[in-house]
Amino acid sequence: MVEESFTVMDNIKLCEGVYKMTLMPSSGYAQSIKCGQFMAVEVPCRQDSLLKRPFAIYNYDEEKRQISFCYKVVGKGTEHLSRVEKGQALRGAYPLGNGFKIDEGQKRVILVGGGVGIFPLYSVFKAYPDKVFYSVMGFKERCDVILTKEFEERSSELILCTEDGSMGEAGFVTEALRRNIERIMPDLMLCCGPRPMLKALKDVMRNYPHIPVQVSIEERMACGIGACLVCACAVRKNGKVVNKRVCRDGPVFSLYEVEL
Amino acid sequence: MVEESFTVMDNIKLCEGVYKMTLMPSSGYAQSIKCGQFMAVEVPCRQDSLLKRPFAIYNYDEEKRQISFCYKVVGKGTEHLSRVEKGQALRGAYPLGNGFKIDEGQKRVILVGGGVGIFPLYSVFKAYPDKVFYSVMGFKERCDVILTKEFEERSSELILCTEDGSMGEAGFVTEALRRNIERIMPDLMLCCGPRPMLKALKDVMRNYPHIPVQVSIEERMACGIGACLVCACAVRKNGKVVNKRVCRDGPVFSLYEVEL
Amino acid sequence: MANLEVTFCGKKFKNPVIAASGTFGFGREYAEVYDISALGGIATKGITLKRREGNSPPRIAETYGGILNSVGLQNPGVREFLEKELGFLKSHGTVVIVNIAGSTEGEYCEMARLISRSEADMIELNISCPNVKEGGLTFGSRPESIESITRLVKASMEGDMPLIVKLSPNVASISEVAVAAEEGGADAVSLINTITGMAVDVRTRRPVLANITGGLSGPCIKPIALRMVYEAYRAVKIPIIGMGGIMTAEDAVEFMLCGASLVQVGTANLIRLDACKRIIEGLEKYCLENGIKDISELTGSLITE
Amino acid sequence: MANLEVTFCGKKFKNPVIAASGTFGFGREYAEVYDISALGGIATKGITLKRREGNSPPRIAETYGGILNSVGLQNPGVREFLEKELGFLKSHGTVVIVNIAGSTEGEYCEMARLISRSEADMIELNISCPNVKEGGLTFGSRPESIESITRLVKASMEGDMPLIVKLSPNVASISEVAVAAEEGGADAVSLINTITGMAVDVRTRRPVLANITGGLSGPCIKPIALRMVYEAYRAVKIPIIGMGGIMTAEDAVEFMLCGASLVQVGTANLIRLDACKRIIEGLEKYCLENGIKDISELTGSLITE
Ligand SMILES: Cc1cc2nc3c(=O)[nH]c(=O)nc-3n(C[C@H](O)[C@H](O)[C@H](O)COP(=O)(O)OP(=O)(O)OC[C@H]3O[C@@H](n4cnc5c(N)ncnc54)[C@H](O)[C@@H]3O)c2cc1C
Ligand SMILES: Cc1cc2nc3c(=O)[nH]c(=O)nc-3n(C[C@H](O)[C@H](O)[C@H](O)COP(=O)(O)OP(=O)(O)OC[C@H]3O[C@@H](n4cnc5c(N)ncnc54)[C@H](O)[C@@H]3O)c2cc1C
Ligand SMILES: Cc1cc2nc3c(=O)[nH]c(=O)nc-3n(C[C@H](O)[C@H](O)[C@H](O)COP(=O)(O)O)c2cc1C
Ligand SMILES: Cc1cc2nc3c(=O)[nH]c(=O)nc-3n(C[C@H](O)[C@H](O)[C@H](O)COP(=O)(O)O)c2cc1C
Ligand code: FES
Ligand code: FES
Repeated sequence: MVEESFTVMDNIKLCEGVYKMTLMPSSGYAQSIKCGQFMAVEVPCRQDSLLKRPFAIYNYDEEKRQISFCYKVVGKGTEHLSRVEKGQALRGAYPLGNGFKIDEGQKRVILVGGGVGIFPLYSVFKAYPDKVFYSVMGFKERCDVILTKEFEERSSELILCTEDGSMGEAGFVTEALRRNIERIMPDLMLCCGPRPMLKALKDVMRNYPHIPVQVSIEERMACGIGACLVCACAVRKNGKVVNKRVCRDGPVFSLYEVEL
Repeated sequence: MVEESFTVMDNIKLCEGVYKMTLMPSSGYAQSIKCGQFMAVEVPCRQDSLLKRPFAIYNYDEEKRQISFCYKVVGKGTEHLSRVEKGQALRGAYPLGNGFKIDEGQKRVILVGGGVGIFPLYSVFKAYPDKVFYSVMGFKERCDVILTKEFEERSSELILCTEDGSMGEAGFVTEALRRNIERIMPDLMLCCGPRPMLKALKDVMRNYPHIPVQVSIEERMACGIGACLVCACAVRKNGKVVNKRVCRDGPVFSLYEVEL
Repeated sequence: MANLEVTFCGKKFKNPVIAASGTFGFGREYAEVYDISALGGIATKGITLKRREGNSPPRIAETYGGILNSVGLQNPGVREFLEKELGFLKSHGTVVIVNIAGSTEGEYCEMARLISRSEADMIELNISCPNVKEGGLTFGSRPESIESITRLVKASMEGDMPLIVKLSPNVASISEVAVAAEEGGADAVSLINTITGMAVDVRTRRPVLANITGGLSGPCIKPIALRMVYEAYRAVKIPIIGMGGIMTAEDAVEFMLCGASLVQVGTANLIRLDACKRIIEGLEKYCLENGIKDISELTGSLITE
Repeated sequence: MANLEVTFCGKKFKNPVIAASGTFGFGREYAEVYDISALGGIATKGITLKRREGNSPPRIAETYGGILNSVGLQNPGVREFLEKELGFLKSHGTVVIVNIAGSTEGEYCEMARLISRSEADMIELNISCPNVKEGGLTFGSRPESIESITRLVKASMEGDMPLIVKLSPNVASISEVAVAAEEGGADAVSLINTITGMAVDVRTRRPVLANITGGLSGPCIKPIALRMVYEAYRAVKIPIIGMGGIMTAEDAVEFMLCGASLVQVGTANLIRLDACKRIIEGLEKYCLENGIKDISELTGSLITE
């Protein structure tokens, strides 16, 4: 867990409003990163965006010592980031959070991602090269569809869907999941997406209580390291609801524990 | 008096810590500018520098529609400006203030400038091509000396001095003036420099009460147009002291009126 | 097109945007920059009974996201204002609000009487000034003195000119002082005035302002101002003019959602000369994009479950 | 080298920089980022008698030059703190200040007694919490209640642990409340706590925070905090801990010039994890460059003619 300056190696557009940024830590020192962890990036020239923005670590190239994340422009901070140029310096803290964890016995792993929720999932391929992956990716419409090639290459099957049916199967990703889960019957599900999707997912998974589901949760953050208690997420444990820190106790929780 | 966006045509270093910036109004529309007027420039990327910074208009090229000012880096805002690059956009308001005024009968005009105080003086050459100018310029040391060629070309005599004697005459500009004024005996004096210099000047001029002296005053500003009353300068008129607005009633006042 | 017009204390404002007191002079300078008849209203620089020269410079300091000013009510006095400035202001067909400040109750009342006889539209009572009788404590810091000064001023006004009381944020409870103004007979309240602050120059080890302290304004105070408008709205029935750090149309909408019927724009004018005009244009756009037919719908419509 | 050590209420601080309550947890997380024994002191997250889960998210909003938080005192309760966290904190050889909050006088006193028996160094009384007895008005808004709570807490403490009263800025007169704390027997005051504020999302037309209002902190409040420290310094004889928007060593110096003997750094930790460390290094540099032999020389040395 360090905070340091990075050099922007690349900041490319993946599709309208979605970018991929690649950074190199200026210390040259490499941190060990677990899949599903995130980094927090300072917004340059920030009058009303003092806080760092959290982004899932999309890829980490240990050899080149380059770390990348993908992001969607949704507000002031991401807007600023999208205008950052190659060669600029950015501060950031990494690696943060707990990450996904796949046990020895879990061989068949299904990844379920909605929209920008697919980003944290990509890092598991590299971290667990021996597993068999199935990817279910959902987007609003054709023009939002991204990174399918990257996921396809590393999955034994990719199910793509768009809400308006303009590409892949038509409808919500959770419905595509419902149609395919019996057939795939994974040992573990890893998932990330907006709250409504997670709620629908809970409903779909009601019939498969034996399949563990790990979800990566989003909440607004300040420190990013677990000290300020700003990023609360209500988690039910042994019947009691307690507030956990998304940045430290998460961002990955069991779907069955988090109060959505 | 307009506020608009400008394109930075140039931002060159004149000497250590002193720069000249050339701007082109993006409207293409040309304002008529009087010598000694100033402009107010917004500081880009400004969290703690919301207000525009006032700078004397150094030169105005009507044909090219380019306006330039020279500035010394003394704080946050000027530091930022010094890092602005060619092609960037900057907002600014201009032309502001009253400016210097030379009457018909005033033929021999002496310009007295201390340090960055020389900048507002340069614009009078162009505005009054028929006058005979004498320039007295003072700097701290050799490495601060700037724009002497520009002033020399347009003056029938240039007296240069540095406080440490490393170039030109040794000592304060006001002392050089004292030694030369009898000989030159100008019809009018235009002057700009730090407060202590203006005080010394008042002392030198005590013996020549018939020579009118116009001084360009500096004060911290907000609106720059005369509405907020932030830039007060105490001026004595008919025995009464009233607060005048440097940005509108000035920046040029009679030396004998301003309370220093 | 959306209706931006707001009727407030019986006066018609073309739109909810008023140039705030002290940042717009008497309109003359801004009139050279753009057509100020576009404004909903103009609040004048604070007027006192007698001419005042104000404080010594430096009168301005910059802070993170704001400015501190210590102008100290430099103004020509109420009589010269009425004679030489009011006519110009009125000629633009925008609502003219005369901001007044006194150091005794008598001063306030005399000014209010003179102005109530003029063609000005409204009076805004600046009660953030030190009260000489109470040993320098401002009129605006205690509910009892707010109620009493409001009542006295209201009583000394002739005709039916509305009286706005401008609240100081330097209080323990803004709802308490808003209620005090209402009980004193104010037709409306405006808030917030500047927050007392200070800046220090570590190089010289001196305060930046000659006056040591000054009034903080600008975007940095917006969260405080919004909260106070929200609280005041739930405490009083009279309408509210909201201000404090409004830079954009969105900021203005935020104040209206929290309960403001009108807004004032101060510091923004100093940063961008055409700020008010841009905010008005932005409000038009906001209404269009959000299907708002009448901008007054926004007032108090914050959703809090 | 300059002497950065400060003796404050009989306690030795290596340097005047304390990590402010609520932004540094119990030190564990920052200890993974840098060696926190470099700090002058650490003020813990606000502790309550019983465990608290705090408010619903979102608990944070960004504003111009600041942040609003509504964490709502999430903490494990005083007993678990003393058992599981205090030891770790104490192991770093830095002064440990336990920040406590209660909703009744009894709660405050019980906590103070328990802590005064522990190896903690000081107690910081957070009186910005709503007082259930007074119907939600905070303990910190009225001088009388500040004096009484200070006296009661002081009386319930065993041994000679110093008591710091942390003042709320949401008051009409900071000198009045500082004097009240002094008269109640406080050994020191710290100021300022956060200023109540609010942020609105114009898109959803809702408050950004689930709790509607929150506490404003960060560089935007520095001018207000500096002014309050300056006023408090002239009103009381007990020493002062200054805070509010300190981001750099220069900011810390400004607070000391205005009268603070020590400073706390809050929001800056969230923005740059090593903020406190950098500020300490910056203070060393400032002293060197300005020929200051003992940093305490700075306290109250503002030149005002
Ligand atoms: C652990 C974690 C990992 C994330 N990974 C990614 C990622 O890989 N790619 C990606 O595009 N986004 C990711 N996000 C979301 C991302 O952090 C936000 O979109 C970003 O911070 C918004 O910044 P902004 O300044 O553009 O938005 P703002 O202008 O601050 O706000 C715009 C909107 O974004 C929402 N928002 C703001 N901050 C957050 C936040 N921290 N979490 C969720 N929503 C927020 C607000 O509710 C608001 O509606 C992640 C969030 C978390 C907590
Ligand atoms: C009418 C007028 C014309 C000017 N012309 C020129 C010019 O041609 N070239 C030039 O280099 N400078 C000129 N100045 C001064 C220039 O405006 C300031 O140096 C500049 O605003 C400082 O900005 P900053 O952000 O770098 O300084 P800050 O960080 O704001 O302050 C640094 C120091 O500069 C001083 N300062 C700040 N603002 C002003 C101000 N408005 N006037 C005087 N001192 C100030 C402060 O007292 C402080 O000590 C002029 C000022 C005026 C009023
Ligand atoms: C330079 C300046 C002068 C001001 N003078 C007055 C005044 O004379 N009377 C008054 O009631 N308010 C005065 N104010 C306060 C503003 O009207 C307004 O209440 C405050 O600045 C908050 O709004 P803002 O953040 O939009 O500026 C002044 C503000 C500034 C910046
Ligand atoms: C996230 C957060 C949590 C806080 N929690 C507490 C707290 O529990 N007790 C307390 O007395 N102050 C608390 N504060 C206030 C700070 O200690 C400090 O007084 C305030 O933030 C001003 O300083 P700053 O601008 O440096 O942050 C908190 C502040 C923040 C930002
Ligand atoms: S962001 Fe500070 S605890 Fe999670
Ligand atoms: S800067 Fe506003 S009146 Fe001069």
